[in-house]
Amino acid sequence: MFITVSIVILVAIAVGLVRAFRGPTLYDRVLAANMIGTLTVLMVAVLGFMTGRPEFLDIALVYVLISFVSTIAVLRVYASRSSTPGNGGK
Amino acid sequence: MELLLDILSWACLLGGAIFLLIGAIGVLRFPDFYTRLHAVSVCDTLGAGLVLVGLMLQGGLSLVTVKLLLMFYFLIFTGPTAVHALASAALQGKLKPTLDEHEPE
Amino acid sequence: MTELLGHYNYWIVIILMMTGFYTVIARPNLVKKIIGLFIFQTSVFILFISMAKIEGGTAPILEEGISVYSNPLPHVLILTAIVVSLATTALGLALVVRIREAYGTTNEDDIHVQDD
Amino acid sequence: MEYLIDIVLLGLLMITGFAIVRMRSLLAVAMLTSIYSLLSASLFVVLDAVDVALTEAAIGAGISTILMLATIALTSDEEKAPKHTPLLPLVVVIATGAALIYGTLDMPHYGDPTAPVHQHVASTYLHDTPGDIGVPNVVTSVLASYRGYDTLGEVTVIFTAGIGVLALLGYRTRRRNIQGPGIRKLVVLRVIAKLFFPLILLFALYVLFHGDYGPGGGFQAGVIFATGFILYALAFGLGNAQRVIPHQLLRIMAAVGVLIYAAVGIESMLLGGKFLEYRVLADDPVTGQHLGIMLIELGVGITVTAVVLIIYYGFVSRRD
Repeated sequence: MFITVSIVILVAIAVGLVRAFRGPTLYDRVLAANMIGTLTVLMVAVLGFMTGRPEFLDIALVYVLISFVSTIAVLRVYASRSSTPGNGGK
Repeated sequence: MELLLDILSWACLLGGAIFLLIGAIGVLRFPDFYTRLHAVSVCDTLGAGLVLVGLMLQGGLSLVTVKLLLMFYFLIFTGPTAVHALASAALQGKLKPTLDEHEPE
Repeated sequence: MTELLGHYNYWIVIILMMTGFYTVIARPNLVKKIIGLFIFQTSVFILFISMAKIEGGTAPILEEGISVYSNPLPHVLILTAIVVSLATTALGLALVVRIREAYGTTNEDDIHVQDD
Repeated sequence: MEYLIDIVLLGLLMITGFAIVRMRSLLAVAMLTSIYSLLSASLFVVLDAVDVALTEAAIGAGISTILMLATIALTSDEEKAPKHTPLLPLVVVIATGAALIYGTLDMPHYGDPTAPVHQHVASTYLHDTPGDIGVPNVVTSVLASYRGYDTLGEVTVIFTAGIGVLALLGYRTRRRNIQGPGIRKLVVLRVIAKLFFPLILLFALYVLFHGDYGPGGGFQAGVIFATGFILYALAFGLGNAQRVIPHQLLRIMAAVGVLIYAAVGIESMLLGGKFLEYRVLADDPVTGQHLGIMLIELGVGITVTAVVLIIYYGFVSRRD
């Protein structure tokens, strides 16, 4: 059962990667990265149960925080770039 | 009782997996960024939530379940916040049409 | 088949390593070079951790009733290597920022033109 | 079953690597690097390296990506096409790769328990840790106790990197806050950041002091701590973050952490042991080991937090 769930998660990650490669805007890529972050969290949690050692959920918790902070960081950078004239987007 | 819990947890896990898949397909197939946001929200809340509830039922009353609850709490706040920040940043970006057609390739 | 699977990890690691190597030597953009270095470093981490894995083993955190653990020593080495990779990446990026301020570009070709 | 996940994850990593090389927009590349790092971190979980996975996620996907983004903000997003045809590099790369793949053919199979790597010290560490040190996490016991010298060197490297970035980028205190237009109206983000900031710090403390029993330790905790402050700086601006944790304090903290580590070593010498021989620190050897590991993890955590924040402040305060 855990196997089915983890295969589904892997498929979803692959689909998210396709979106991250295709874009077309940067926002799409950030969105895909955010989704992959969530999926990785779930996969780590499921993996813990699958290998019979679910006490390693700390890793998944760190992933949640990190993917959140890096999403915010990229938006912050992008916003400040596009506001400075001559330096921002094309 | 044991069996009931197992069945419940499998149902939750399976439901969560289906929602994750639906969300992923949506991210791939939807035509533009704002519609894709909806698909990701399905993943972030319903899919992740159901999977975590399924795991909690497996974990029983232990530290594992507390950590899963904490994860649930984090995800339920960070997911929508990130998507909201993304949507709002994109909206402000769209005011400049050049950003809209930003083709990184 | 086992021959194929037995070295699969190492081969992918080498492909990743070469991807990073190619980025470092063929791309003129300095930030891209650092990212190439990052890919290279990560592939080395995966190589070490793949070697540490023992079939049927589990994470090296001792617990009653488990007898086979994966090798903890490469984990320790790589843990510290990741921290060092942060140090090198940060220093490299700081240098890139200074180069950009001095030359107005992060493109290696343009820097060479200005130097000549 | 784990094989399948391993194979799929490595395949995804490879595709991501190729995409990183091919893409020209550096912001997109930075996003992909973050994904790449997350994927490799989950691969580490599959390969049983839980401590490494924690570190890679916090450092690779978190801090490194944030630093790359900060650099791209200071430089430019466009990557120009190379002037030369990449034929020579391609030949070099393919030749090196072929040689390396030829080399792997002699390597023991993946997962082989009789491989030479597993024959020497590793089994000793696994066998002796419960009696000598008494912590369940063997990675922590090797890192902090058996190979304590190495880790002292590691912390010094981090400290040096902090000094290096400080020397290269300098530092400017910022009185007023400059708000990007994308964030100014984001009340939601500020509320959430306020809600999460204490939780992240609490969780970092948990990772720091739970490192003996589960995945975690000083390096990871330090990075998570710093991530909390970075989230604060992202939501409320650098000026406000500097009011919370000023730069002078960080410079002191960076040095204090290394000093705590070295002081534990000297203390154990004064008590009649060797440098970093923790068992003399208390009456009972195992208690001494616990005390020593806890103290040096604390030192590592303090230094890593301070240095990561010094680096982050350096990059961000460079703008304008």
